[in-house]
Amino acid sequence: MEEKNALVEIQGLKKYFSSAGGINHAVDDINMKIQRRTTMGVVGESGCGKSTLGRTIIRLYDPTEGKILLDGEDITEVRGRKLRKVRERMQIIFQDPYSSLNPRMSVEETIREPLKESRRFSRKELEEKVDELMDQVGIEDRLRLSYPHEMDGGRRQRVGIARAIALNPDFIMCDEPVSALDVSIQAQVLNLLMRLQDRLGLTYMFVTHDLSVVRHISDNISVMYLGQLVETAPTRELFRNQLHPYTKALLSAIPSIDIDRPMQRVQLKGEITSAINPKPGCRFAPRCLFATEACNQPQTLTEVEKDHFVSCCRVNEIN
Amino acid sequence: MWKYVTRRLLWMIVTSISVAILIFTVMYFVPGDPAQMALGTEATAEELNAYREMLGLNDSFLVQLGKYLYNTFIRFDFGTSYAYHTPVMEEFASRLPRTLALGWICLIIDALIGIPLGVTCALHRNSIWDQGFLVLAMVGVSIPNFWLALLMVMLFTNKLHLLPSFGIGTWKHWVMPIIAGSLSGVAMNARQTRSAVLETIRADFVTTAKAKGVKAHDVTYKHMLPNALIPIVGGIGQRFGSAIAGTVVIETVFSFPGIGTYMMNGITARDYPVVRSCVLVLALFAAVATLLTDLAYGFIDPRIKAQYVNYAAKKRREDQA
Amino acid sequence: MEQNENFLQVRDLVVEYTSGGQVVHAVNGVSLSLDRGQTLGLVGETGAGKTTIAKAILDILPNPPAKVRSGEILVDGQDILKLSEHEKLKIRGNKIAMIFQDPMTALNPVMSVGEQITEAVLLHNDFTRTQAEARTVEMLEMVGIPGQRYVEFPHQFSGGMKQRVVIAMALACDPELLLADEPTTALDVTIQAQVLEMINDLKTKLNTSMILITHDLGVVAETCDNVAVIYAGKIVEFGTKRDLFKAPAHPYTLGLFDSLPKMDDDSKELHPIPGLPPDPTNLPRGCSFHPRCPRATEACSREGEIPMIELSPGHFCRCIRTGGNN
Amino acid sequence: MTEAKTNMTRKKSRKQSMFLAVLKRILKNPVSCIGLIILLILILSAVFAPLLAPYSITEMDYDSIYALPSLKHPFGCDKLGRDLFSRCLYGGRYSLSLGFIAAICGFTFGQVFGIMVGYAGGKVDNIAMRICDVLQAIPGNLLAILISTTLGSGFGNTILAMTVGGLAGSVRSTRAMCLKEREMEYLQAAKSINCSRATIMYKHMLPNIVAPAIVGTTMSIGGTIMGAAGLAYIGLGIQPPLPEWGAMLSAGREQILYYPHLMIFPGLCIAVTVLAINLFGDGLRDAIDPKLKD
Repeated sequence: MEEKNALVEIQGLKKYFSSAGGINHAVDDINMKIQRRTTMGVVGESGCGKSTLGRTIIRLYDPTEGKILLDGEDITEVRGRKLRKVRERMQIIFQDPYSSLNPRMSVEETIREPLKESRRFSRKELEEKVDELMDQVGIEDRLRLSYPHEMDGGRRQRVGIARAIALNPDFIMCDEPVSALDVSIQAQVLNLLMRLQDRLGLTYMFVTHDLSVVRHISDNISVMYLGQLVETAPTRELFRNQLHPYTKALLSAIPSIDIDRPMQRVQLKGEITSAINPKPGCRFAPRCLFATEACNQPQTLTEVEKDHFVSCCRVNEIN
Repeated sequence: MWKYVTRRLLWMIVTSISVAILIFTVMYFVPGDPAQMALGTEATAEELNAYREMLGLNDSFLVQLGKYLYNTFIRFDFGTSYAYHTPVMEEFASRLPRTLALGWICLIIDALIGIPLGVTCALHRNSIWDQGFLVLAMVGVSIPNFWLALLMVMLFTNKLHLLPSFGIGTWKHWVMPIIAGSLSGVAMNARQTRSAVLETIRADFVTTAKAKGVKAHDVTYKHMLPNALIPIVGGIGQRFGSAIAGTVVIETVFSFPGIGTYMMNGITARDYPVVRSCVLVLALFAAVATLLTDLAYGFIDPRIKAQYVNYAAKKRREDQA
Repeated sequence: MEQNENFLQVRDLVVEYTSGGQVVHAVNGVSLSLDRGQTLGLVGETGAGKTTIAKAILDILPNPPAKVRSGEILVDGQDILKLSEHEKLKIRGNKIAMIFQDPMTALNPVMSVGEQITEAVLLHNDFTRTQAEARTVEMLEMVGIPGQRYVEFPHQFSGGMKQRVVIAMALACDPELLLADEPTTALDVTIQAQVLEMINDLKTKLNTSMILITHDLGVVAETCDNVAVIYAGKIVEFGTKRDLFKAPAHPYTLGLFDSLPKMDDDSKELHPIPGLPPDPTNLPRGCSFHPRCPRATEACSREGEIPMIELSPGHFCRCIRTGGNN
Repeated sequence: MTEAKTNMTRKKSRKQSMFLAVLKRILKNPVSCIGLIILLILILSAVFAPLLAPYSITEMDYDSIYALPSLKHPFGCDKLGRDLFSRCLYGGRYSLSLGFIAAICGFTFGQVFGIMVGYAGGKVDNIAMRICDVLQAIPGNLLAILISTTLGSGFGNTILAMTVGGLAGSVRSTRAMCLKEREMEYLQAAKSINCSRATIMYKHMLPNIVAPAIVGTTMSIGGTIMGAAGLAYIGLGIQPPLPEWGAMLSAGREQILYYPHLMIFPGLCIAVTVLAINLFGDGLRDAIDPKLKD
């Protein structure tokens, strides 16, 4: 399996922003491989940089440092026509179905736009493609000329999905696509995303804070904390055996609907701090129950078990 | 906080110098010859030239500009009027206080009458009073102040013989200029206050206050109004500049001996030093007013105050990044 | 102590909004009861009328456009809707307090957090200012905020901290009933866990009753005694937590459970409820859920109220297709 | 083909219906409706002034010098015996066209540059804002006075003076709206599907910020007309013998004691025009953005 080239690979990726309080290390030295036709779930709390990571990978943001490889080809620095090609292959679905659609554009216009911008289709083909896409994501034809404010969140999100798959991308970065939706609608959209993955051979990076969703949809999961990767493993493995103290706390915090088996909760001290001008060393240490002197040294992501990477110097002592 | 104020003051100096350069350049291209205006059409070419030489008008543009800036900002000397042959500073000493007094009184009246009216309208929104007053306020905004001034002159001076129509001296001289100068401001303040208060009526924190059991009256004055005040203060600050400039027209109507009439006389007489100084001084006071409103923001809204405190630090970091 | 039973009773509450000339049927005949010290979970999707019920209990619905058409809200046998404004003010924040969903907007941005709590304390107690401030500091520390942060403003707090302030404010006057409207929805999971645990602890300590409004079944499972599932302004199922989670009966409740990705189940396909919640200005005839219901028959769309059926003692369901043997 | 055609008509009717919805909401509001009607009457009477005016504006009738309003001369006559009503009708041509042209210039400039500056951000934004600071340091009407002094009086110069006076403000407010809009994710989405900068700025952003700008511009027309009349009044704008309201008012003030009608009617024209525009603008704002109203 590992021999195969990953579709997306990032090496030492960094993205810094300057903000009111200082330099925000939103994404700090992240390595990741995403295999073709799989879903990489990225979880973490708000402000941990997961969304920035995704947007940097698809080149919406310019990375500060590091490399992004698409199919083995370095796309970190591509510009102009090459960048246009890259963007056709890497797409995004946004969290907020309200702000991610232009309120002045109808469903049809929104879906047609990427096709039009690619300048590959004739007028007639455009119409056919729009029909096909609407059918694919399950939007009724009567809504063709509707505007976003006339539709519910679920339908809007479907329009966003149609826009993303319009140009047959290989990779889609899903930025919390279901967290703004009600449970019943959320399930509809999740089913749609999984069906499209099978049918079109898509590769997803699925960013979310909802662990039950990520478990449902992902093959592999990466856990982020304040701009850094703390643990990454195949989904089953991660849910069976968490090694990083933050992952443990995060998973145990999910309220369970099983009323007979209440979770043994790992309480955390304090709140998430910020990634502005961070000190070297483990960023989780101030909240960690197991923190010692050694945690003030920079941590590295190491393979503890097969395919299971953890960034914690005390991993063997804790577990 | 003080760092922020200092920065703003420094920036104000830079702006003033830029404004001075702008005004000087614009005035430099004004058609008409001050010498001709001063000496009349009878003067010979030599006389004119000598006069120009005396005023320094024969120097190149840059030299003139340099001298002007040096005199204005280093020696605080606004020059001597071509027409009256008196130092501009001297005239300012008597005229400036009048114009500023007029401007400030108008502004205070705007706030004192406009804000309570606006709050009342918002609280009784969509009642007959509210709707009627809204239209009335619109009428108030739409009447040109110079016309209103003339109408008042017609009524109070010519018909009722109550108030003098020009000059200065007693309090009676102030009544009409103040009314003419503040009517539109009152109307605008009232309208803006109304919509600002309406905006906060639906705010979540107002619901919180109600859920706490706060009385309706206190909800309005302790929770809604302080928040609504933020855009209102901004509006007042924005209008200060135009209020001061608006006095130019009103002063002209009432022959009110302030900066406005001085400037208008200067324009007709091609009296460059007078016009330049008047515009500069008015601009300066507008800038001070803007600074004051920005600081008032900080007092009302702790979030903005926090920005001011962080301002210097943030700037520094931005420069590094 | 003799009034231990049915501390709060809501009977046939009907609330309507008028919006753009149309009548929005937000709450359509809701009846509830709650004992002292108990927690009731109100579960439903966006727009089901959960928040409207809570605001109606405090009588702080914006009027207009909202209006309580009919119904009674009895607290200790006293109908809140019939009280004078003055008497209502004494109940709000004192006997009944509310925690709002969005801590970011629920606090007055230009008032220090301490001042906002002190305001509530002073309103409902015969305290001097010093005493009230002391009480505020005590409350802040109870929710885990250092007392010296009294003078700080909301923007200086993180989301979780703000929610703690809101909770401190709600609990400041020892309310007998706490209405918690999605108190943790805006928070991260680890913070949610902290806040929920805190609410639970405080509630037990102060013997407060609580109505917890949420769309998250997990939160309900962890905190509530009884659960009411609400759909299109009506309660469709009511029972103890065990009833609801172990033997859900109403097709809508079943649909909600099927929509959830399970933590211990790897099946690929979820089973969402088809369709969308109904338009509250134009509710379907008969059972409001029938257009989306897999079990619906013609009888479901017939005119008339669907009655609540008691399936087992205390477990009610509003469905004519769900018999006692289902 | 036919299907495409019906689609096209459907689309057209939808765009139209959005416009109609706004219009409907304006007409529903009696106050703004009155404003619209008055404004239409004023515009029509200015356009058809040659047909409506009972006298020529230069025709001097020596028997009617300073004539008071009468059936023959509804607004009376001025010191040269010219019919004031006819002159007021023609005056509308100057004031209205001046107001609208200045507003459109300001609007266009403000939108184009405001969006550019707002979207570009960074250094461009910084420099542009500093320039605006300097321009805005001189209050708008003062700047207009200065420019009029320099350029001299006349129709074109007055337009220029009034436009320049408001430019900085309009660029700044467009920029502010851009900054707010820039947070919206649909712009990122547009970037991700390879829209060019120009497309993003003018196809995506512009339609979403243009509505409040249209309202603002409409509201500014009244102020511009008033400001231009003020310029004419102090002798810097459009000059007599052209029948501009402000200039007529200024000429009328000399005889305020005995012939107040010379100053009342032109002033009334200004006030009514400005009022009509403001009422309409107010209704337009409520119609375009209903949530602003209560």
